[in-house]
Amino acid sequence: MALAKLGKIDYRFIYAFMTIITFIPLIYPIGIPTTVGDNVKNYVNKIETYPAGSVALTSFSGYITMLPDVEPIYVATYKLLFARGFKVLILLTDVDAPIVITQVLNKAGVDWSKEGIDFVIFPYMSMDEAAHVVFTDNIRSYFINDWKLRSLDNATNLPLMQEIYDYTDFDLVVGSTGHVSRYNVWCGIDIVAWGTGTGLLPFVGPFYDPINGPIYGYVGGASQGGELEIATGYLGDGIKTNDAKNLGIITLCIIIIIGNLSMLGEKEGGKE
Amino acid sequence: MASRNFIRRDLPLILVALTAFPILLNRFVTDDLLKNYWTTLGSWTSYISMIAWGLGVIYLFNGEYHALQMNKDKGIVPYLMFGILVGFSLLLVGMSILYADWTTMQLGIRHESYVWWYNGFYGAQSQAFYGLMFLYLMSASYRMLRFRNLEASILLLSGVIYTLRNTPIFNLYFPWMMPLGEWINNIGYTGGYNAALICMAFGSLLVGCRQLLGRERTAVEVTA
Amino acid sequence: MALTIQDTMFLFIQMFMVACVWSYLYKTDNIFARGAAQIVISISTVHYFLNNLNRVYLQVLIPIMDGTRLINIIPVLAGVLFYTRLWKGKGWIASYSYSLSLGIGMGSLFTTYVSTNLLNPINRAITQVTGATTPFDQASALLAFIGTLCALSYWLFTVELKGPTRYILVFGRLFLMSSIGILYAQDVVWAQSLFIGAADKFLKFFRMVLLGAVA
Amino acid sequence: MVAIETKYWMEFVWYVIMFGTVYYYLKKVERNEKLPELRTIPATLAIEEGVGRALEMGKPVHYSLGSDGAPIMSSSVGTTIAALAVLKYTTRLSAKYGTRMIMHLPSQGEAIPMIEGVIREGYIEAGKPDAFQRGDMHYYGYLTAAFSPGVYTSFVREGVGLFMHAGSVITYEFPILEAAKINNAIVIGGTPRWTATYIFAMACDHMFIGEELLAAGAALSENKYLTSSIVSEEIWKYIAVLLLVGGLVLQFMGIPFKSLAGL
Repeated sequence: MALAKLGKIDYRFIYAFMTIITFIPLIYPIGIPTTVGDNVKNYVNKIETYPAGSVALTSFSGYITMLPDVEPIYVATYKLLFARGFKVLILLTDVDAPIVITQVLNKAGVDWSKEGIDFVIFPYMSMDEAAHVVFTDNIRSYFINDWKLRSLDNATNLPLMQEIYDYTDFDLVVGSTGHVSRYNVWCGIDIVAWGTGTGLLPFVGPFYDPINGPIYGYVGGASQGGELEIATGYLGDGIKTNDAKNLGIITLCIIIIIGNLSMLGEKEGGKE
Repeated sequence: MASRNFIRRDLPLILVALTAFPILLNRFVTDDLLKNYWTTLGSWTSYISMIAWGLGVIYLFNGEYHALQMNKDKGIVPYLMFGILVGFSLLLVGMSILYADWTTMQLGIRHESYVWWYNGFYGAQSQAFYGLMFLYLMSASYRMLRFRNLEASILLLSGVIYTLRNTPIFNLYFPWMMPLGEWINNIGYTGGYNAALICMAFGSLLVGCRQLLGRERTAVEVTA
Repeated sequence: MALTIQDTMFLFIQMFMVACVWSYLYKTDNIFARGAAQIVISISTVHYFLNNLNRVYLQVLIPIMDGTRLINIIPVLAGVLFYTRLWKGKGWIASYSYSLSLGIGMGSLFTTYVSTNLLNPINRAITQVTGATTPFDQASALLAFIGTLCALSYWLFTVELKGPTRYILVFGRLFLMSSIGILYAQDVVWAQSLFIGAADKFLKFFRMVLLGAVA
Repeated sequence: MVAIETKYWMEFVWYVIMFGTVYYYLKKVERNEKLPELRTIPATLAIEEGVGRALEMGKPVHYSLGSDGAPIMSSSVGTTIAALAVLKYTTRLSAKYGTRMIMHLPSQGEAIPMIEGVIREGYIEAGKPDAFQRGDMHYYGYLTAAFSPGVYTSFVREGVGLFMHAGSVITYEFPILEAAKINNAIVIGGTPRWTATYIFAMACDHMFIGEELLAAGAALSENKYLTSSIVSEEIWKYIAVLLLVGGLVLQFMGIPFKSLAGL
């Protein structure tokens, strides 16, 4: 009978228990070591195969709510892209993105005087699939200017854009969520994928093939941000929260076990 | 009556089909005209949805005002809530105008003061709301993830094993967790997912067929 | 480096907002949580509205006014017609606008779904088997293939599987369940990251303001 | 220059099969020929039960399509239309029983007129056009971060007897399902978006699994033309099975089926 009582725990106890468990490693870091998965290694390797001067389109969702999940990935990726000499196009796909991109690029240590030469940021517009297709087919039929309202044809301010017209000018797409399949279907460009765990991981599986593509590697939120930081060597926020993640999952297992024990108790009680 | 039905019901249905068919044709025929048609419509989607967004604002305030009227007798709380909503909205509008750059006609929504309010109130709170999902998943796992029968057991095992595979510490101390998790992902997940995807495609395409043949009338108003 | 008043306020607001949201967990009907919800709804609606307003002006209206893209008048008209919904008895006029939108949606639906959601999974299911190299992989892939076939039977609406054929459905459902389990697992760790993010914001105030630690 | 794109021939064949079969069965209905019986989708039965219980409890019915659950200009439009058909059915039932129905609008502004149209039609079909109140349509802004707290508040403020959550749902909406459960509501929901199916498995009393929601829209309409199309869809499924099995066998026999079919 005692076991059966386990099934009637007030949810608030579970919430409080979990919150305390999460707080402990945030206050006193334990330092549980981390391993880097193959998908993350492939992500870094693929980016590193391109020569300096290659053009990468980064589809930046930058939803402010998701930042704890993805900010480490964004920062480490931009550091890596700029260190490898990529020319980077930044497509803002979320309403918060214009605000977030500034924070992220600052954290990545970007030289803003190189805007227009090394990187270009497009303005934010709400984009459905059809809009993505238009954008890849002809950038100028979708955007007239960049996010600071400078015309895309202005050679003084945006020299980078003078060589880029459509998807044939991209060498690599760093894409997120469902856009990935879109770029694959319409353009067949090489893709590495980044994004929140839930917005990326369920979609990426079918397209992921480190040898033939179209997705050569991916980093999907959660703990993988920390893995990317280790793989690239740019250590940041991602690695700090790993302890809390480990302890949280152990607690989850304990909660599930308690739930099952209570079911066992109820069955025993039923027999009596 | 007949002409009324035609204008209210049939003409919109025809418009749907007329808009869609050139897009389908564009898939199989390479033609500049068709392509231009598709790319023009593609950029229109963004414009239409941006313009229509104002409706949301109207429904928001209308809905909240209605709720205030319904809950008038419940003391000061409903008034306070409505006040917070209106006050904050005005604050943001005010700031966007105050910090606007009128030479380029850009509203001040990227100004650092605006961003300060945005990040402080919206950023923290929306993250906390999403974070609640984790705690709610805990209570739901406690309630639902049990070895009740074979199906529930499979759900539980796939879920737990893959969760552990995603957790750094388990990968380190139980290296077999990674390949096992991947196996379940490749076999169990893909097996079910493929079937679900195919059927979902069929279901959606069926709705599409009915719509284009003029039989799906859910979206058109006849009587109102 | 000492914190400015502005920074302290910022940290306090973040901490307070997180606390407001968490108060839901203790009691669903409480004034803090409701107030916090009103704030987030207000910001979410108004910020997006301002953003769109500005973008429509810059991207759509200016090209109309300077005559470079007069054709933009059509989407503007379509967008404005949506508002006829608000007038009594004139709501049906909006159906022209959403018919245009539905038409675009239908075009996207057919051109996307047949290729990505229908032919792609078929291709993938076959490739998984033919592309496997080791006997173990081949056996596993074949299992997934059979799983797909069986799972398809769940969505048959005219046939009721009875007798021995029932086991096709039983086997298929196991795959569906396994698939659902994996989806759960992918989300748990993601949701946890956000929870930790919020917890970190909550603690940051105490660490930086009350204990004077450096970020 | 006009040129025919031959590499997509398989897609074209599918188009022909799809439109052909649907048209064929529509004609059959017109000729009053007998069609196979459809099995009942369990969750559809639960809707009436749920509305009844909400009435008993004296609490409203809440309906939501999801925080960005009504895309009409993207490929998910099929789901939107099917979910609207379920909405119309629920509205009709609520109007019939006299239960208040609260609609939580998705963030797509362009879908709002359509949703209101569907709800109005539902009330008119039930013979109570005056029962419609626009104020019971609540809007919460951009995506889930505002949607979830908005729906929570509504649960707390108005109470909840039945919560229907069906449409292009994303996983982030799990907390509102759990909140409805904590507030003792009956929760019914589902989505064809497979990636979000698990949230319903975890928190719902009755759920539409995958395509069931898309079929439910037609099945609930009691319109013979719509139900007949589900029969034609069954044929597509058999063809898909044939393609799967046949493709695999041919591939093993050394015939390059995949490249022939343009897969």
